[in-house]
Amino acid sequence: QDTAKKAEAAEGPVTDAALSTDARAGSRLGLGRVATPDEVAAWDIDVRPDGKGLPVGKGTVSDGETIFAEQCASCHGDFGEGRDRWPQLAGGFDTLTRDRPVKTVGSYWPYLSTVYDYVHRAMPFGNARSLSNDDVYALTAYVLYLNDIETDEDFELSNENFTAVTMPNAGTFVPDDRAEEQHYKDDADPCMTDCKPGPVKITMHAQVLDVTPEGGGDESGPAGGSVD
Amino acid sequence: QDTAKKAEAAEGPVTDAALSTDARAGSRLGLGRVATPDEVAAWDIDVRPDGKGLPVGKGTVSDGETIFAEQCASCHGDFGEGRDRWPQLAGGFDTLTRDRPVKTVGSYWPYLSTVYDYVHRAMPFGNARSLSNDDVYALTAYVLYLNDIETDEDFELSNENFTAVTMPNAGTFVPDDRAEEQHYKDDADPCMTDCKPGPVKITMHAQVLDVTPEGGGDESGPAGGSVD
Amino acid sequence: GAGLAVAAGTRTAAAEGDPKITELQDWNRYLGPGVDAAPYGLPSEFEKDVVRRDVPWLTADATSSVNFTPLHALDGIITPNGLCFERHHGGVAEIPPQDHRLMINGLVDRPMVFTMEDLYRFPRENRVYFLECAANTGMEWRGAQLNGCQYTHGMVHCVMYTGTPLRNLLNEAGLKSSGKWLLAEGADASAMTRSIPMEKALDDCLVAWKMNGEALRSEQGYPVRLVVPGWEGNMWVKWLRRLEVGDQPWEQREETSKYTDLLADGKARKFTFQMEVKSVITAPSPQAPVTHGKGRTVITGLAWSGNGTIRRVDVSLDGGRNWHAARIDPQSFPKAVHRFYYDFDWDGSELLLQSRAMDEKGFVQPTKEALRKVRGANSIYHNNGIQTWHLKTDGALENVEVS
Amino acid sequence: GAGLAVAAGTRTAAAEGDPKITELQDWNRYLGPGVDAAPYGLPSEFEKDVVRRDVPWLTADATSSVNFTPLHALDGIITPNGLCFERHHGGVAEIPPQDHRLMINGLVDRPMVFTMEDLYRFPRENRVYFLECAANTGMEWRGAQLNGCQYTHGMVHCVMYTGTPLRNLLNEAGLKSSGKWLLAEGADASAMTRSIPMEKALDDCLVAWKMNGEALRSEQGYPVRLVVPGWEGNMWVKWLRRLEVGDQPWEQREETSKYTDLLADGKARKFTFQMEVKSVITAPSPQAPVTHGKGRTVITGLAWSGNGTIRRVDVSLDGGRNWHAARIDPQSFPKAVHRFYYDFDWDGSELLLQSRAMDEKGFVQPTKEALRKVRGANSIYHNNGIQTWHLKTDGALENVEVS
Ligand code: HEC
Ligand code: HEC
Ligand SMILES: [Ca+2]
Ligand SMILES: [Ca+2]
Ligand SMILES: [Ca+2]
Ligand SMILES: [Ca+2]
Ligand SMILES: [Ca+2]
Ligand SMILES: [Ca+2]
Ligand SMILES: [Co+2]
Ligand SMILES: [Co+2]
Repeated sequence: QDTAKKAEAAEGPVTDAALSTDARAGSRLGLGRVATPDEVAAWDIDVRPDGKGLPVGKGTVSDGETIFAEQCASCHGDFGEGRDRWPQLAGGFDTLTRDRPVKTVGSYWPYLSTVYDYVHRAMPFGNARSLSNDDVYALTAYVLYLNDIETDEDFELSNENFTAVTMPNAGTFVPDDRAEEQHYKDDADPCMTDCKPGPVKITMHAQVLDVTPEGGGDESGPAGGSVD
Repeated sequence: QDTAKKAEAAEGPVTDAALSTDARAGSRLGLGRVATPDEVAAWDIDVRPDGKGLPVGKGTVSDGETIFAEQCASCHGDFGEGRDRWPQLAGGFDTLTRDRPVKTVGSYWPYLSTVYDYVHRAMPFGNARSLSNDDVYALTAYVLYLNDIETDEDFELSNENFTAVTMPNAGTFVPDDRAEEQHYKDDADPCMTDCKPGPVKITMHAQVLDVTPEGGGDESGPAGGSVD
Repeated sequence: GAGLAVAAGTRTAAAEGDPKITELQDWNRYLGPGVDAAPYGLPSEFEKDVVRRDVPWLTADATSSVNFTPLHALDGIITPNGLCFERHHGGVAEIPPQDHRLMINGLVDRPMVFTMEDLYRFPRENRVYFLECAANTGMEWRGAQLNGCQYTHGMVHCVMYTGTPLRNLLNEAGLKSSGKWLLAEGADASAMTRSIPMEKALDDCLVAWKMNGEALRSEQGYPVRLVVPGWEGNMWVKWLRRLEVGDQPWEQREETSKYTDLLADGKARKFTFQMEVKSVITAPSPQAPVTHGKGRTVITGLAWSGNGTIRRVDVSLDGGRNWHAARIDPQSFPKAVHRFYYDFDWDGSELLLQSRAMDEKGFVQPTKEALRKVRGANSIYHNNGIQTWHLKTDGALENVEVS
Repeated sequence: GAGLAVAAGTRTAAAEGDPKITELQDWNRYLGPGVDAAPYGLPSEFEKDVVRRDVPWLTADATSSVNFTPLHALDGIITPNGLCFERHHGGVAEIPPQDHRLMINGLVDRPMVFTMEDLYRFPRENRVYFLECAANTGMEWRGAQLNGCQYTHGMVHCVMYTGTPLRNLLNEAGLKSSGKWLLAEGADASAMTRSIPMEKALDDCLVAWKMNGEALRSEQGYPVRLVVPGWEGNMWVKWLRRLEVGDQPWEQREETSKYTDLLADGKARKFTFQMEVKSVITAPSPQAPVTHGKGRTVITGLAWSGNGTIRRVDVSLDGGRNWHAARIDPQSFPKAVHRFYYDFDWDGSELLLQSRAMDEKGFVQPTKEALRKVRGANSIYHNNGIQTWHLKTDGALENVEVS
């Protein structure tokens, strides 16, 4: 059998031709269709910190209080304190450096636009997109009020004055510099032998044993932590 | 960030160490345990053409006829002709070069040992390993009789005379020489352009259309072919 | 084939827009099932047609039969475990792993017995391999028969196996130098057996207990099967319970009555272990018609060879007169399927689609005519001929043979 | 942990032998189910414990929660689709593919709408990638918490995706040069959104509609999701319905309230997209005790990095005092998980098992202490610290922290 010879005679491998195109200058494939203005309007609901995306509308703190009591308080509590494990929306100031930080709209969120955007797209949980623009302005105003960022019940939030609101924790977010952490810089050639002075000791055991439901262990909750 | 430098400093890739051992000379890992003679005897049921593996035993054609009628004929037919699509065990002589070859123990099988081995390990279908050694000798003798290889109803097959039987189609099996086929030798640099003289014509359409059960097509059976 | 000709890229929506966009959809408003709903997940209900299918009239009974992988609906190179075709000769054995044993006997220093727990202690490898039944495409020897890629080519699948090299087990028993062949035996109701040359057994065979990360499926031999890379699927003995070392082959039923390839002159090839270079266009194909009309069209398919990797796949639109190099997706492995693509603009005319693979050793997939010329039409096994799909103007496709 | 000390290789059976061998078993005698029994196959009933599991008290409701992949029971690098962990914020959206649309708007020459049929006509790629939730191992920042690898590390999976490069879609709309960021939005009840730098979008992101060969599972975004290789799972927007091009990030809820990493001084890192080098021993581990007693033991685990491939994994048996190079299984890919093994003879004494990965850029997995030193214990996200399992003399294991 002349396999070797044949292999030689045959052409080289066909490389994975770069079929995909340069998105900034490529020629189009002619797939899909142009979206209509109504379609874009229906889905383009995002709101940015600079106010881009805010619809025309307005609502007061007291309007918001009414809606919140009806549609939000069952989960988030009358004062945004959070029932059971549903999210807490207010308070937690000065807890960010503590052992159990309480991250709320007031204590943590850097931008008000995120409140408008998120409540409008995802709340009330289980009946998303059911609120009018004015409802969302009112609820956003009320969440500011719950967090003492606005203290006047008659305060009216609108697309006009929206970007004038500054959030307490704005400006404390820093860029990703994990790659500069010292342990990464140190570890290019990690230790292999006798890396610790003496025998290693156990300093802590798992807090939640037998986490599997059928394990029959402690399922009441952990000492701390959260998945998000 | 000094990523490049670090990459340089780091050790090269750890190769996939050949952890597996040389089966002819390797050192043992010490796993598993030695099998007992009873265990080997219980499972070592295979029979080879040279008679290796045949147990002591015997059975006549007429013994076999009785068992076959009771335990085999419902599928394979009284004369090994095969009912419905169950396998045919006898006949088909001189069909191997025809359009629809009928491959049976008589027309095709090169070794009698395969009959003993297979019937013993797998038949009757649905109640395997229920036959005694003598039953299997008798059934094997009967299958020879159905194929006119033995013509005497009193013929007794046993471990003594087993290897003396020669099968009609013995010696027609040849080694695998597919790699030597001319089309493989020709095709080291296959044609890319104008490989056929004129426009290509359809010479045959699928015989069985809409084969999917819900297709509503012809499900009664194909023009030919088999999955094994 | 409900082909609908729409000029690509020029479609416009009514001015007010598509209601699927302008109207709020339920899934955008109401909550779906939670994370406790599906401990072991299943495909979407909208994919319920993507299943293994059998052809009842092919065999006397479903317990010794075959079903087929829906190749026309799949992509990439990994076959999901639930869609790996099944072939068994006594139904699916359902074996409690704690009751399973693997014995090695014959020409060894000491016969051995292993439990599954023992096997898990051997060094492991993970390897992606195709498994093709030697009878795949076997119905097509006499000409176009079954109208669907699932049926013509669906006895191939490709998964990642976890196991230990077979040689490691043989080493525990201590191979005698007279050992030239290995008999592998299953624990199912057919007690499936095949003879394997020792050279292959010591080369790249695995004794495997996982596929695609999880335990083998029962249909594929749970708790443990043999993996015989590049060789015909029947040898990959499932529910593996015994390995006997011998000095000659056993000439078992599956290597004499079956899995021998009858030639036109009445002779039959035996021990045709290796799977040859092969490819097929999986879509478009009879079960996957072109529904978008003319314009940009993706042809995709699979290519594989028991010799190792696929070096090249060509695609023809005109029944093999002219060929175009297809793009082979780079993430594949030796003796695994390779995914290929050929993107082109369909002008809406009738086409005869073919693919032709070449492997790393230079073997080129033959035409069916070339195969029949040397092998006749009675081989049943090892039909690796070039497949033709007839694409019609309405987008429907049919399995055909061509001049 | 029912560890049973049995001297390896010296076990003998009673003279008459093991009844599992000497007595005929039902599966060796009676037929099992046929090929029509399971059109879409499922794992053996003996594997019923290998499932995704959730921890009800972690969240208020199962519709905005997480379940975990049973890493301790898997091997190789492919996660079966049915076991890929789930994380969603409004339950699983169940969307008929014919009703799904993908829009591109913002800083493009023309806003576009694509149906699924349109997407299937783009050139395709198949790529194996890990997807890790940024909150994987997040419970462990304050010390050992959950007693099982499934819970501490089970928010990672690895499958082969089929889709088209995101840049191909953007090209159809025509990217304006002012476009620096991309907003990806889902069609589910949370209308999930994330901002993605354009450089990444044009690099290796895919718009994918298949996983492991078959359609995406609903839990993973059927009919179409974003694939953002090496970056945190939350960005891989599921049920993808819209891509907006902009000149700055959107500061959405999932990139401000969530997925920002609070440091000890009250500052928080934002846009921490990349997943760092990480590894974990998946077995033995608390849910996968050593049941065979002393002797030959297989340690196995996974390693991965958003930087690309894993160059090296070390294993320690003594809590990080001494390290041994593990064997990395060769069949893997950049930004996919890598499978490693370390085979050794266990003397039956207590051990502290650890693994430490190094990626192709030379980044080495840090200790938890090193991480806490710079990040504090409130980060929630991006805990890639070295995990310790305490192996006890009876073969049971526990999640511990060490000096
Ligand atoms: C049925 C329970 C429920 C109701 C009613 C509800 N929410 Fe929520 N809310 C949630 C849950 C659950 C989340 C977290 C969702 C997630 O991340 O998956 C949430 C999140 C939020 C957040 C973000 C919290 C954070 O820290 O990121 C805000 C703001 C919010 N809700 C406001 C509202 C408002 C305003 C309403 C009423 C219009 C409302 N919610 C009604 C359950 C509820
Ligand atoms: C219920 C149906 C049935 C019964 C009863 C049955 N068989 Fe079979 N037999 C089969 C089937 C089905 C096969 C093919 C099995 C396969 O390949 O999966 C077969 C195969 C065979 C073969 C091999 C045929 C070939 O061409 O390879 C022989 C020989 C055979 N049977 C002998 C017997 C004998 C002897 C008995 C009685 C002791 C018996 N059978 C009882 C169904 C049956
Ligand atoms: Ca916008
Ligand atoms: Ca034997
Ligand atoms: Ca649950
Ligand atoms: Ca050829
Ligand atoms: Ca059926
Ligand atoms: Ca480090
Ligand atoms: Co063969
Ligand atoms: Co992050």
